[in-house]
Amino acid sequence: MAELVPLRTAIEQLVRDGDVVALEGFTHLIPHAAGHEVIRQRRRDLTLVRMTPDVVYDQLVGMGCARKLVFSWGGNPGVGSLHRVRDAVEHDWPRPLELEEHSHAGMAAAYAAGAANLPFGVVRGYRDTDLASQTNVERITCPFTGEQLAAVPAHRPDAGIVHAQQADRRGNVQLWGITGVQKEVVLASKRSIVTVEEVVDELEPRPGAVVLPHWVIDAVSHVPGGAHPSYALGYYDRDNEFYVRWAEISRERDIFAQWMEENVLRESVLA
Amino acid sequence: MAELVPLRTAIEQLVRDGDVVALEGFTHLIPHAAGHEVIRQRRRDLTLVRMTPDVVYDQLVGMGCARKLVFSWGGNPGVGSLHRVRDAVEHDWPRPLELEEHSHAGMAAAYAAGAANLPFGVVRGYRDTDLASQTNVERITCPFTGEQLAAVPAHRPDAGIVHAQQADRRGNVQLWGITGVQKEVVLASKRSIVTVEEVVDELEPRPGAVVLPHWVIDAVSHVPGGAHPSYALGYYDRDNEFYVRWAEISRERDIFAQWMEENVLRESVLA
Amino acid sequence: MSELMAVSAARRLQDGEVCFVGIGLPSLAANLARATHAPNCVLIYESGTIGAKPTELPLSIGDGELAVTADAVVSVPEMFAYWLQGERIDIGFLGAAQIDRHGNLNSTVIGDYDHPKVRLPGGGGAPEIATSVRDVFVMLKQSRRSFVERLDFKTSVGERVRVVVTDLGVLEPDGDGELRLTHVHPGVEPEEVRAATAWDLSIAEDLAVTEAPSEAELGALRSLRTKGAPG
Amino acid sequence: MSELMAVSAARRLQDGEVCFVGIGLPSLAANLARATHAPNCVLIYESGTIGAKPTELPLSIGDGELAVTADAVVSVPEMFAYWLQGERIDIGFLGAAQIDRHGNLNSTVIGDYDHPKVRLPGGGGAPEIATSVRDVFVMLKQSRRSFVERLDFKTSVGERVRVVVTDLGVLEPDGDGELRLTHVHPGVEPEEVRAATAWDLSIAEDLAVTEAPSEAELGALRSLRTKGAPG
Repeated sequence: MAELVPLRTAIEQLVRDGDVVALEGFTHLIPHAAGHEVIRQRRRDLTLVRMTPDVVYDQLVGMGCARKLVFSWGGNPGVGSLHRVRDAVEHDWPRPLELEEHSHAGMAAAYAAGAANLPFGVVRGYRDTDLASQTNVERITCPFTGEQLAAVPAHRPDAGIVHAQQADRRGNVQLWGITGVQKEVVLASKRSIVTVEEVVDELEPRPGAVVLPHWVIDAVSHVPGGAHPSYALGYYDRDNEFYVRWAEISRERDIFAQWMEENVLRESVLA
Repeated sequence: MAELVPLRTAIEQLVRDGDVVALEGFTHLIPHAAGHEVIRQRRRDLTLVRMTPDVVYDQLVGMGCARKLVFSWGGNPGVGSLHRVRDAVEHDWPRPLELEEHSHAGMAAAYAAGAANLPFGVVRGYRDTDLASQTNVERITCPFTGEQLAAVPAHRPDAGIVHAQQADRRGNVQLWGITGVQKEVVLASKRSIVTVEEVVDELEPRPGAVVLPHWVIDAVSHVPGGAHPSYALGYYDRDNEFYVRWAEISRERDIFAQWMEENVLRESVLA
Repeated sequence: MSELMAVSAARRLQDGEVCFVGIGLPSLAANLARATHAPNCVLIYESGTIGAKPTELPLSIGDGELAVTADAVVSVPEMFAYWLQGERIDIGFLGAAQIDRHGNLNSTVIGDYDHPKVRLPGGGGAPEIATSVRDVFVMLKQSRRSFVERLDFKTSVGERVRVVVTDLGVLEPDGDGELRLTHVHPGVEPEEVRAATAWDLSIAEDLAVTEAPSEAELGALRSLRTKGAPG
Repeated sequence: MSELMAVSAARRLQDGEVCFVGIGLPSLAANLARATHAPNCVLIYESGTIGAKPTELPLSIGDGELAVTADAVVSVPEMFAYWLQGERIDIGFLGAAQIDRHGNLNSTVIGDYDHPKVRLPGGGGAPEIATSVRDVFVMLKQSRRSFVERLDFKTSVGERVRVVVTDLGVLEPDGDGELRLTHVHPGVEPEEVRAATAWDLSIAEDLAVTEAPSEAELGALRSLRTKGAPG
């Protein structure tokens, strides 16, 4: 049953040290503000799950929140590498980062299986690649045709966090544009948080929108700008400059640490 | 690549004797007119697939078009039995009808698997019931947890037929209201036909709508009223009177045959 | 008597519960609860409508009004995978042609499966509703033909059946999961209910009499029914 | 040279083909085709947009304009299950850090997987694009570091690779599935291409020279690029 609570409260109550946490957003509506709150609350030993980890995951990893990353494509979209993730993988700084790497198809099927309360998803994939031997998949045989397929274990995060455009006062949520895997993440997770641009009296149905009823969400937090610097269709465009700048900020450990101190750790919680 | 063709042409070219055919519509937007055209063209030995076979399947079975029915709930919704289906099952009239019976969950998973080009779908179902031993499912073991689940073979109909509200002139289709399994049927089928209420210049995006691009459809036919007596949201409501009357029409073989002669076989093809 | 069945079932719904409803009595009961003590009950119809708020009782789960008034409409595969199998539903309503003492149900055939005396509509959503919702409510009229010693076919299992509302009274499982009579409707004798049951029906020590419908319930029921509800 | 790469790839798209495109060169090539000889090409971005018609080249597949101009937007699980795995896509574009003579690609690591010299972004959609689309188009710059004898990691298989467009020329598989040089770009010598390839590159007997971009292509390219395209 969704309660409208400040973001600080939502993260305090629903994200715990050692949790498996998915902050999702397929290159759109990325819950940056929620990630920053996780950093401010100094969560540790998280297993971070995401199809497309980008800047906010680079920040979480660089600040030492994570012990493991489960993903399918990690980069700064249109710019290049995630320097903090690379530093963790290549040089164990600030701590070693274990990787569990999938294809997009495998990650998507794992979320869908989690949402459907199944222990695994099935894809015709991972075939003849080196990925199969490095990751957590198993062969499964079709009992009707004998075909060999890949089974991926379902994602069932302890906490799932997404950003949406709107909630109503009861906590029903609507998001639109590129809706990615957000429905699946909320339904697959044991606990869920949605940050929203706006709280409205009534959700007006929109083409292509995903509506999540309040009774499948644990907390809704009103955080205008909560996806910045990523997109929130209808509210703001991507801050492309920032993505380019991030390459410079994140390259050196000192500059990164100072930037985080000034821009994330000291930031007052507005919502 | 969808072509806009008369319904007669679409059925002539795309539905063949012996085919596995799904005319779907989950109690809404049921493609009655297309079913009547199949009857007029005297197709034989069809395997008919549908979650909720109702009046139009009663007609197809009673006219001897089908040798097998794959389904999960067969009845006249809100009224009672399908007398023609019962006569075929209980007394082999006009010919024996083989049944392959599933649960709704199994049928839905089978269509989704077909759309996803997988040979089977997985459900936590059919457990401890007598259905499991009568139908076509197999146990499958989760390679991660050891849990036993049910595998259902994918539906891959030879022909899938649905009704929608609108198409544009290129054959892109939009349907809304209760959209059921229609997307899955079109994507799972080798050949597909969509009948539509209206052909418009431009599809206007609508909340909750399903859009099927023209390049996944083989034929679009303009058949106003093509779902009558079922619902077509935005165009007409269900003809409840007819559903009640059908119980009377269908109870006796003679009355049924006469009604079909007068109302279906002699009907000129308008579209 | 179907009025009293609807009232008895409706009273057992808590406000805010998420209910998977079919057409007929379950839809009547759930909408009655919404119109009286449980305005925040969430109605889900298996056709894909989540949070439907019909002003008239639908004759079919395909009624467009269910979609138009819903909080969200999802595809049928999603409904069964994410919402039902996902165990997000509190209450599921089932009917049947036969029930046994453990709440197992038959809605498939009377007689032998391959050569049935009566071919019934089949399970539909019932097999998975019975194992995926928190509590199953069963509603059916009571007779020796329907309350049987042995089912002709087991369509769904009874392990989550919490209450069986009939035209004579209410049955609930005891500690061993065997249904026993816990309420009789006004004017019904326990022996009458036993006579309408093919197994040796136990009667609860604290057997109660169903409270007659209140003015509010009757008023709500009437306004729901006059809009074209079946049976 | 990336202009010529985009032009070479765009020319190989037939009107009406359904293309799975990523950001950067593939998006440039597919939109160039749409703007010139193949106006009915269908652009699908893996973020879920089907039939996107961007007026400006997006910097990210998350760009809202892709959703706003699309014929349909679907969820990411549906995109990968029904549309990609469903084998509805004609052409898929891939890039990589390394390619071998059979068109197998590496976009995962340079060096050992557990102790990599360079940790690359990873496969993303590539492993299944490579086995689900009809024809794979690869676009990458050619050097001995990228055109290798042996991949450090096999991210995707080459069996459906039909063409590799580089900054020096075009490679296509011969009858045995080994890539050979079929085109050089204007001013490029075959030996230059061989020198930029770590394996012993075969050269087609009918080696051709890429036709220089036409006025129409250059115009379309410029109008696409001036709107903010990368690289």
